[in-house]
Amino acid sequence: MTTPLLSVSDLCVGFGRDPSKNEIVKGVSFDLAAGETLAIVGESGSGKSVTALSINRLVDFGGGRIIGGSIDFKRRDGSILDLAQAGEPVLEKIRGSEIGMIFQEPMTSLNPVLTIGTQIEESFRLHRGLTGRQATAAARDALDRVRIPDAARRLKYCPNQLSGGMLQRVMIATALACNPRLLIADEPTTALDVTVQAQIMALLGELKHETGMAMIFITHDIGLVAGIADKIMVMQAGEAVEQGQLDQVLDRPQHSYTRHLLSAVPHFESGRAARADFRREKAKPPALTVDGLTVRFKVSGGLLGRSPGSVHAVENVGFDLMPGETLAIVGESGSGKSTTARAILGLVRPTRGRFSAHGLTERAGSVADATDPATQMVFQNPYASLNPRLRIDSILAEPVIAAGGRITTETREKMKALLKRVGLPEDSLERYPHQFSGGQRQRLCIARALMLNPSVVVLDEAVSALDVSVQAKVLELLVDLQKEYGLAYLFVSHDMAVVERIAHRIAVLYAGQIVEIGDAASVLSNPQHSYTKRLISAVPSIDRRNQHFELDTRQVPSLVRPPGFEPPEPQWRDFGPDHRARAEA
Amino acid sequence: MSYLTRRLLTFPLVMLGVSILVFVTIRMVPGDAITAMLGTEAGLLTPAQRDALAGYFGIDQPILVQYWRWLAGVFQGDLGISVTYGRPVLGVILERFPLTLQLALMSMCVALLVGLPAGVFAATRNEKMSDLGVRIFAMIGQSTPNFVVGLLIIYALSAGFGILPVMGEFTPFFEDPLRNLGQMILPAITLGFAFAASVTRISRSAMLDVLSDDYVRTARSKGASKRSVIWRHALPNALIPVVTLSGVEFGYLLGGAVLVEQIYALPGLGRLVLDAILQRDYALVQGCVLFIAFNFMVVNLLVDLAYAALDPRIRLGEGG
Amino acid sequence: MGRNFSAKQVSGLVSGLALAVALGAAVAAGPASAATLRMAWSQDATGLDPHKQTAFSSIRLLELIYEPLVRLDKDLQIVPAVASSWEFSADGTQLTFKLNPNAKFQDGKPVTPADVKASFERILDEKTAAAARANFGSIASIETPDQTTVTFKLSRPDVPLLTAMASINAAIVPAAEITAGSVGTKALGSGPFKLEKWDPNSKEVLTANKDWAGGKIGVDGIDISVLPDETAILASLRTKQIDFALLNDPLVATLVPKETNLILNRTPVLAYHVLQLNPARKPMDNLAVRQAISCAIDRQDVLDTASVGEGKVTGPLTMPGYTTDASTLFCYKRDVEKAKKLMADAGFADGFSATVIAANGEPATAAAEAQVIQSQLAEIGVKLDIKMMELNVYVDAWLKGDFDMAVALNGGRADPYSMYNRYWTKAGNLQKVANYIDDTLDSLMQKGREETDPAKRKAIFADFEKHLVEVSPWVWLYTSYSYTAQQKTVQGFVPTPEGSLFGLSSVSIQQ
Amino acid sequence: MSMLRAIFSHASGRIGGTIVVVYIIIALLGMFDITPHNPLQQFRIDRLHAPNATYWMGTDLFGRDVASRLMKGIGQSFLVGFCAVALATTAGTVLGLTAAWFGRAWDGLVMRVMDVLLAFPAILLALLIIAAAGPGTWTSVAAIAIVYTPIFTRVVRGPALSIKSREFVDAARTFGSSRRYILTRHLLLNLVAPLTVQVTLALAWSLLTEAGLSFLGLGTQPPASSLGLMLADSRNLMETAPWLLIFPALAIMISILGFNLLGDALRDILDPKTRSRPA
Repeated sequence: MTTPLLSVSDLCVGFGRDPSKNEIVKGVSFDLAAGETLAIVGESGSGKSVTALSINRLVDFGGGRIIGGSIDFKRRDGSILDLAQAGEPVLEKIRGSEIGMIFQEPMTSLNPVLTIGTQIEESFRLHRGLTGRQATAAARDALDRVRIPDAARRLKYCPNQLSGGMLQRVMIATALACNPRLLIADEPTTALDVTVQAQIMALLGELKHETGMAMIFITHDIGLVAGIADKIMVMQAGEAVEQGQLDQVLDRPQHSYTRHLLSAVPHFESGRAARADFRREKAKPPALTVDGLTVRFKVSGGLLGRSPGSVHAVENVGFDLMPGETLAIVGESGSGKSTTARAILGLVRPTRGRFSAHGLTERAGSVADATDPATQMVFQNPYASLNPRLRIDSILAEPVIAAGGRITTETREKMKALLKRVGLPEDSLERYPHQFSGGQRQRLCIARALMLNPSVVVLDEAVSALDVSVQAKVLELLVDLQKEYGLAYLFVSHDMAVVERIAHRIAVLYAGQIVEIGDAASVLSNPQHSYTKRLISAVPSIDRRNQHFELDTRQVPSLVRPPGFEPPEPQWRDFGPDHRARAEA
Repeated sequence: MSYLTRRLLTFPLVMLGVSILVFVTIRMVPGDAITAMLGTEAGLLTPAQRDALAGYFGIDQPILVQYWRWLAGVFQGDLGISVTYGRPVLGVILERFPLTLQLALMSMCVALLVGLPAGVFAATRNEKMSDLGVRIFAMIGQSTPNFVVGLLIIYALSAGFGILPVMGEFTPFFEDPLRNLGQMILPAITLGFAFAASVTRISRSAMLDVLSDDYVRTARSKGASKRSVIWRHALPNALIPVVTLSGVEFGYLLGGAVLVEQIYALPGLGRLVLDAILQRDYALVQGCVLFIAFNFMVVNLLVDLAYAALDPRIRLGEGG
Repeated sequence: MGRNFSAKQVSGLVSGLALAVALGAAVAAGPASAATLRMAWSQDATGLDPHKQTAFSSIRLLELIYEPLVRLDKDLQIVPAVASSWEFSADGTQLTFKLNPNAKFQDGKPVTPADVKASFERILDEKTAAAARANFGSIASIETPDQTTVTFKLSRPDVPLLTAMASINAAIVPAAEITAGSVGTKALGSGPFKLEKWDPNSKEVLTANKDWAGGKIGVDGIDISVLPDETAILASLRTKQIDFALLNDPLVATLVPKETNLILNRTPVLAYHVLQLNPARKPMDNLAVRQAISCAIDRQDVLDTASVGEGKVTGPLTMPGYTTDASTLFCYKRDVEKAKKLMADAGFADGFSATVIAANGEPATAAAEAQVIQSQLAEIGVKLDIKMMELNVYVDAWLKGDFDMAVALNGGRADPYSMYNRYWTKAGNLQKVANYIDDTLDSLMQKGREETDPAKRKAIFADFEKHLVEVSPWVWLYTSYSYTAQQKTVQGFVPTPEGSLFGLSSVSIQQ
Repeated sequence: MSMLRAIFSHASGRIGGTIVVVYIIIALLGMFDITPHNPLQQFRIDRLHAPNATYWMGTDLFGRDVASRLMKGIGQSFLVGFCAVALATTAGTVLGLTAAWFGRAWDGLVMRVMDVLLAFPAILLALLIIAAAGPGTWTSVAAIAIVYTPIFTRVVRGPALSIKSREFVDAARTFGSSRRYILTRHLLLNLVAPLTVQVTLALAWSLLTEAGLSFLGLGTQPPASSLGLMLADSRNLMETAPWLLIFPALAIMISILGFNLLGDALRDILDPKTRSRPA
């Protein structure tokens, strides 16, 4: 076996003034042959990103120091160089030309004030000495290579004019401009929608074959690597707990943590893992019925010009929700799922739509005008949904005060009970939000939502900002609470694996309209509408190994309609007792 | 460009507000043009003489009539006649404005030439002693009242070196550059020094923010050198808050630096307005304040446009 | 590491640049043309109409451009100006002037009796609102019998009329200018200098009036620049940027003698520093209280502290020929015991509180005087609260008599009557500011007005002064100096007690 | 208090903090007349003495001890500064918050009025107010407060708009919390960071403005002393008695330096906490 392209042995990296006291990466070793792809899997805080950043020494700029071990890299001319000891001038030659890198947040990883063209040309200028028209031509070819349509025009665009998926393609084009021998991809698709993620993975797969480059792919989603990686390394708390060939690690995991990642963490099993613990009795009144919900935002046409129309964010959505039942609303960004949730909660003023909770309070406009305690909401970002300046006891007390109640010892007892119920210590009452982890904070939000014993809880992407294993525990908690209090959940999410774990019924939303709705197991195992099929096929899963994703670069359709536009009446086709899909033209 | 049209709409509203504010406050100040001209001798005037003078100064009409007549004039670009100069107000202002304009421009150059490099230098050496040193040096500039700096400079130069900036009359740059610079360089440094301190602080904190952004990390991953990261990627983004600050500060300077003009005996806009107030030359005070407010609004608008030019996110509307 | 601007380089660059250019300034600031006198003052004229302007700074400019019929010399004797001779009729009701035949206006036209008649009619016309009108009440009619004589018919004998005519407020302007109404805008007089350019609060350019009737002028012209800050004026003198300067603040003036190449001219002036009490306000209506205040104030100490001793303690009459030995006046030697007794008699044993107003920087020593008086009066229980006001706010309050006490610098006149008739006569225009009158004062003023014999006049006004200080409506403090500073190369400047700059007409610059 | 420990661990915070604390002690001593000599007493025989054993910083034109007057002056300047900034902060916060919360009409009106006040040349506005209302400590406070209110309104309105769109405010809305509750507990509490930084900077500016006003004769009334007034009075005595200019100038410079350094430290301490967490 020829010497490996990259051989890392006993790498130690520390941060802060005294790095040895604050070690993040504790003695990691691995090899990478030319053209081979290594996936590094681990949760946040496991040191996987720091390991990646230390290979091309970008960690030095982030306040980190390599305090031990070596990184032997075979350069294009065959010489071996220990990157850990290399000086800055040499590193500047290697970065970009021999080691490329792409990052997690495409929206912020490109310089907002420079055009796409200039930023790509920079790589050519730095390493190939191309300038002027030659550089522009090279940049255009780089964009063609990542399948971006009409590349010439896009060169003059600024980053804020492109979508997340498109920007990530530009990042890839920039990184691969000088055909580096190694590409480091640090969670490149985490911030993207599942269908867009599928396209990026497909693109990376194809480029790997075309250029024969080696790749280090960092992710927290073990399902994602099945399609692309040759070898896997699992990291936990700064150490590489397991390492080996793809099939060997996935089928015969040795380390307990790897087994935990494979089993406990939700993986999409196309409907086989759907919940079956609920029977819908038609008799009881639904906890929540929504009928003809429409939300439109007028687009301002400038001072004099007539307005070009309005954005039809949500178009004639209707469903009902039984007590104790979970309805999941699934869709990608821009599908209107959050707007629907917010409209139900009265945070957004709907244009049309009738709501009722418990079949009693029949109201046009918004169901939960602010004072209805029956419907509560849990938000996506645990860090932003708790006021950083208030103590936990005043945070929990807020709903009671808002509903006109007073804080008595009885309410404090309730708070303590709820905290215990969601698995938090009683003394949390005196602490501040920044003293809790993401998962703990989301439990606090759930406790806050339950203070007024609601019947319906709307969860808007409630777990997507959490770490994988924490996600599993919170879902378990939600299910237990549902059974104990008979809560009805409206669960909004884009993550099919999570939806499969918690939903009884699923509604798929596309461009503001429900395209398919029905029992979870049948929708997932036997999707009818073309979009649902595309959505399910794009979900990565462990058992689909080295699968070839087909590429399509379709964009999310624009939702702007001319004024006075009314969509045609939907015709539905039924596929079973509780499963119907919109007829397609 | 609805943003621009909305801004232009507010222009007349604010100018109207300023005109009412100046019209009322100047008349609330005791003493009028008559006491200003005659001082205690005004006591010798007989009622008939006083009314004649009030007519001459145009302060005998009820306040609303005076305001309406003045406002009508303003719309035709006639800001009224200055009593102390015996000439149209606009002419007097335009004679004194070149000095204030040049002083403002020179101070801004001093500020940017000193402040920007110092700020960038401090940001790249963050938290080391030299960073604190530069910041304290900059802060001293901002901590001393500019008239004290002016006094000290004049005293030091005249007593120590026996030389002095040219004082009193203003010679425009194109007529006699050496004499003009001799008169303007020291006041510009006096004003520019404090201005430089705030530019240093703003550019330092802006650079620190920008250097921690993702796209700087991307640039490094492409193999860009430390210097090109700073000049090609970081600075264009860090310039945005600096442009805003210097724009607003420049707007203030166009109002004339009353104290520095007093000390260096520069016949600028600041002293013009101050003397007009002391001599209760109502038309001149109103004209000057309107002119200064107009400049301030125009400069702010230019700053917003520069903001949009520098940052495509603003120009093309929010987000992709 | 790339080369960046280090802080040391940056500051080095800036100071180097400043020094180089400033040096350049010194070169550029060399004398322009040899014979032009470069002058500076801190307060600029506020207008060009000689009949309307009364401000001290305006008079200084206008007395170089216009000329009255007669003028006062350095001993305040009346000397010829436009008129070459003059005489009162026997009964004192007629005043005749003979005009200087070759007196010409600056546009070459001769000065005729018609111009004199038109000028005085303009002053007497109420529409002109000429402040000096009050001094010419006694003029009944003006006749111009021939090309060189003007006769004023008076309603009653009025000796001070002649001194009043020596003021620039009685300047002779061309009749044509009066009819054209351009007296205030175009400065056309018969004085030694012509006004070429005036940029208010910034610069004046004067050129010598070649065919001036008063004789040869030593310089080609005068460039006056307005430097509001007097330390800047001193600095300009020191660096030879200007040849001549007018100074107000004694603190700055006393620095001039320290410079080898500078001369300081110090001339006592008629204007008097005074603490005006307001007899219309309790408890100042009580004579004993006013006298107590007068005795409690140490006038010499106020002079030494506020004006660093630059001046002389005087009684109300400050003009030569009428001044008396101040120590003979009531309580001019401080007597705190007597003051306390007077306060007790008036029933104010434990004192009272009052406010004193003063104008900011006008005079420059106002704030200092107020603070010294405050600490002196505190010794007899009078608690003073000082209110410093912007000049015009002060003048407005002063004219309305809206104050308990006021620190003031009031103008002096060559003649006692025209100096005080406005305050201490029953028909005085400023009675509502003085707020005190009694028959003795009024009758002495009228007698002094009509008395033509100088010796008798002096006796009358001496009694007037003695009585005024006794009833003490005001506490007269001291008179200070008017200062002008000049380079050694400037010769022939003669200052006058009125602080006039007319002496510049005979000044010359030695190369 | 954790805040104090944070300030004194920060490089510029240490220097700035000590300076401000020392000044506050001096100001308090000055206010309660614990000074080497009576600041108002005129020892006229000792007029214009250079700094010596009895008079540490020399005497002024009236023989008053400059050191005592400086302590009293710092008290006076700080009093004017604190009151003006407190007034401007309250007014600015109320206007900024309500403008951000109610938006449209009220927001438009408030911001236009603020534009008018900002467009008006600051020192002239203060001059007109003081000339009209008569000089004195409280008119100076009012004048400086009016000049700074627009700046505070903008400093509050910006962040208030961004906090208003944060999720914990949405959460509060879904409970139906009252408007007053949301404005005070959610918006106001989170504005503490930008406000504290702005307050320290405004204190520095107010000292400069007070000095400017005194230079024009419109600030504190004699015989009381403020840093600005002592500077202004020393102008013409600069050559004969330089100590009259040097000590007040140093006092102003160091105090403003202290405030600026403290402001910088507070910005570093308060802002990163909200900025670094992935909002």
